[in-house]
Amino acid sequence: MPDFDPERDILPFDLAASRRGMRLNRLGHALRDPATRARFAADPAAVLDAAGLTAAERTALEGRDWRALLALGASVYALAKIGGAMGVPLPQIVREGRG
Amino acid sequence: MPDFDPERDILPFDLAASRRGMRLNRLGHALRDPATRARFAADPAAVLDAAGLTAAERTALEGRDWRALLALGASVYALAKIGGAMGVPLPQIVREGRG
Amino acid sequence: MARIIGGIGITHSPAAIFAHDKGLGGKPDWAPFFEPLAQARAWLEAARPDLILCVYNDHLNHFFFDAYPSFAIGVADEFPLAPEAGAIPAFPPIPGDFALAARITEAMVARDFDLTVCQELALDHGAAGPLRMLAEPWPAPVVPIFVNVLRAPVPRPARLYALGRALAEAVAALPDDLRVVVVATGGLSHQLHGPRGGEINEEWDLDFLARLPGEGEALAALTTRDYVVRGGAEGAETVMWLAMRGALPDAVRPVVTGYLATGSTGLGLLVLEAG
Amino acid sequence: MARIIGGIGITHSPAAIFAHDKGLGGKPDWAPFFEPLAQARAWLEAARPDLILCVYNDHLNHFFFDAYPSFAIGVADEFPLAPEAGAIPAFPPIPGDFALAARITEAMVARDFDLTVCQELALDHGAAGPLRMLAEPWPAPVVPIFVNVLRAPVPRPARLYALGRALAEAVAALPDDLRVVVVATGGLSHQLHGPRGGEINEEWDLDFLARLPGEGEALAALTTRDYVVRGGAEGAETVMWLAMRGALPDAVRPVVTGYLATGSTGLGLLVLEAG
Ligand SMILES: [Fe+3]
Ligand SMILES: [Fe+3]
Repeated sequence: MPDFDPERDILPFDLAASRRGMRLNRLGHALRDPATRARFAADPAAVLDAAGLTAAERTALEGRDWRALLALGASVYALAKIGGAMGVPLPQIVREGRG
Repeated sequence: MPDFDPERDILPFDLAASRRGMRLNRLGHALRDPATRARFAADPAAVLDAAGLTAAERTALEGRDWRALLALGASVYALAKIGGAMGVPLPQIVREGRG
Repeated sequence: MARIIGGIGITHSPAAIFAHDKGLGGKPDWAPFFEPLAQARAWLEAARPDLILCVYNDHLNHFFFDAYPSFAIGVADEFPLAPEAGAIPAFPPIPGDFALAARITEAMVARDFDLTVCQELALDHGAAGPLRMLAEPWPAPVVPIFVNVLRAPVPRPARLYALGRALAEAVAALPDDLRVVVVATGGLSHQLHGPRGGEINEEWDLDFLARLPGEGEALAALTTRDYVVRGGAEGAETVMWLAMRGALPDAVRPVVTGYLATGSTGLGLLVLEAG
Repeated sequence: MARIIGGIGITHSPAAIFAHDKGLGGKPDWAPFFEPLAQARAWLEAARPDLILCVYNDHLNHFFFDAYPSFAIGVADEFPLAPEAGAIPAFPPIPGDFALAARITEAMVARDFDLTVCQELALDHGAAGPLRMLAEPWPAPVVPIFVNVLRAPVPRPARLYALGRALAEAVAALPDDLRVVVVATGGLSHQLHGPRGGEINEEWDLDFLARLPGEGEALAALTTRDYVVRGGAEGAETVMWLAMRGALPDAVRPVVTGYLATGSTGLGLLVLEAG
């Protein structure tokens, strides 16, 4: 297998991404907690409303557009938790995220 | 002025003290917040109950025994906030703490 | 004098942990990882450690970006498991040792390691998974040492190796005649996002496993970018194994080596015995 | 090329901040501190800084012992004031500069400083007090750099000096032609608890102020215990001034020196100009 090319193959998760993705990553971090996950299961829109997402973030999230979410600054580990709350396991996110 | 003698004059605030004083220091940290201070002003016993203090901590605190509180692991900066909530300014704590 | 008697590098891949937790390790598909794992468990049991240092990373299950440490150390008598999203069942807390962790912290700060000191720390699968794959119940208290491998800038590979060297000095300065094992978790290659998500670099993984015992310093001289290019963005967490190697003396004996490329991760295992 | 044009060491004593906030600085009692402070304000205004690095410590108003960093850096566009207990009125947030702080963080981590990176950080009087004593409104965005001086083990004095050296390199690597001032806060001698609570060591304070310009390395070679013995347990926070001195070139000109022993604290002020 040839090496990964960071510029072509990898969206680096750096401070700029971390700043962009603060709302999405906070949502992911909150969803590690069973109580937040239960609230999300009962009423996903309420949890998303409280997360204060931008329109672009909300659209990408509701469309399960993992590539867009990464570009918006989501950490893949936040996506894993958001996906988990939506019933999408990480391997599926990896597969669908190939674009 | 001669130098301070750490062994005689100073209670070092180290990890052992930090462990001992966790409840008192958490109370001090909470009291930096105006809402907690307001709750304390209205009903100090309720805030102290919620802090889960030991009997020795509670006694020292209600007796404003600053030296005992330091020996119990309180950081002087936690004491400043606890004292502040009780209406005791830091200079008075310093003075009374001389023992 | 306390001393480090050995080190273990081990993946914290959720797939491997899940297989372990569900008792799937006996299936033939999993044998290339779980047979060496059984040897590692036997080695650890025979080693009778008094203390385990666990160098690991969290995956947004405890720390958040409001305050994200480069290095953190758990100084507590007990570490609960992080409330991790997903199907991980409840496990009992992991025992710590406040006094020993405090001494190690003092020695590390005296050596210019700018640790964030955590009197409360919940451990996610990055630490708790490998620990229970290796032994259950815990054979010794654990001092968890967290590393940022998640968001750039991350500590240099050479800094991880130096962390290990300093941990060895810190252990040597402990008052008691303790037997200490260093466990480093993570890797090997995996890339979880982007056009090449799911790819594994088996050649690099096997090269790393073969070279770590004898060429630790050379591997520590690579850049973070080298690790990302070879092992993928998420696989670059493998740098934590350098801390384990750095903590051991120059002369080590590899006693267990295991590797299985499965799912999206190269599952690696390496047990090094000091001396 | 960006460069550090000067440094300021300044007490963050609540008494001094309170006197400033209440407009008591003109009273004769306060003149030995507030007259030099007026000169420092004039110097800072004339210096036209583009960026201020502020090395400070928090006093349990933001960080807690669940996760207490050795060094932390604020990487954000704005820092609110910590909800500090007491009579401190509300002040507007302090402006930051995310992009510059991120570059400095990258340079510092590459130099093996294990920073905790804070995308959210509330500043208490340790940073916010001196900053508003020196200028209001803020003449430039601030990058706050937190130091643990509160609970042992704390970073060695030599580590603080090295932090300053590394900050100078980090600034030199910034892309733009920026004028940068380093502010270090805290001290001088004070002891807030125990049988000698309230004592000040004026001789040591004046010695420190006199020697910092030309003998920074010698002062950095002292131990933490030396600082505690001379300046008191809380006064040992003065080590943060070593980071300011370390950030400046060998050749500096002291342009303002102020000192007033009052209340329970030796209030110190020192402005050093590079070159
Ligand atoms: Fe991982
Ligand atoms: Fe202070």
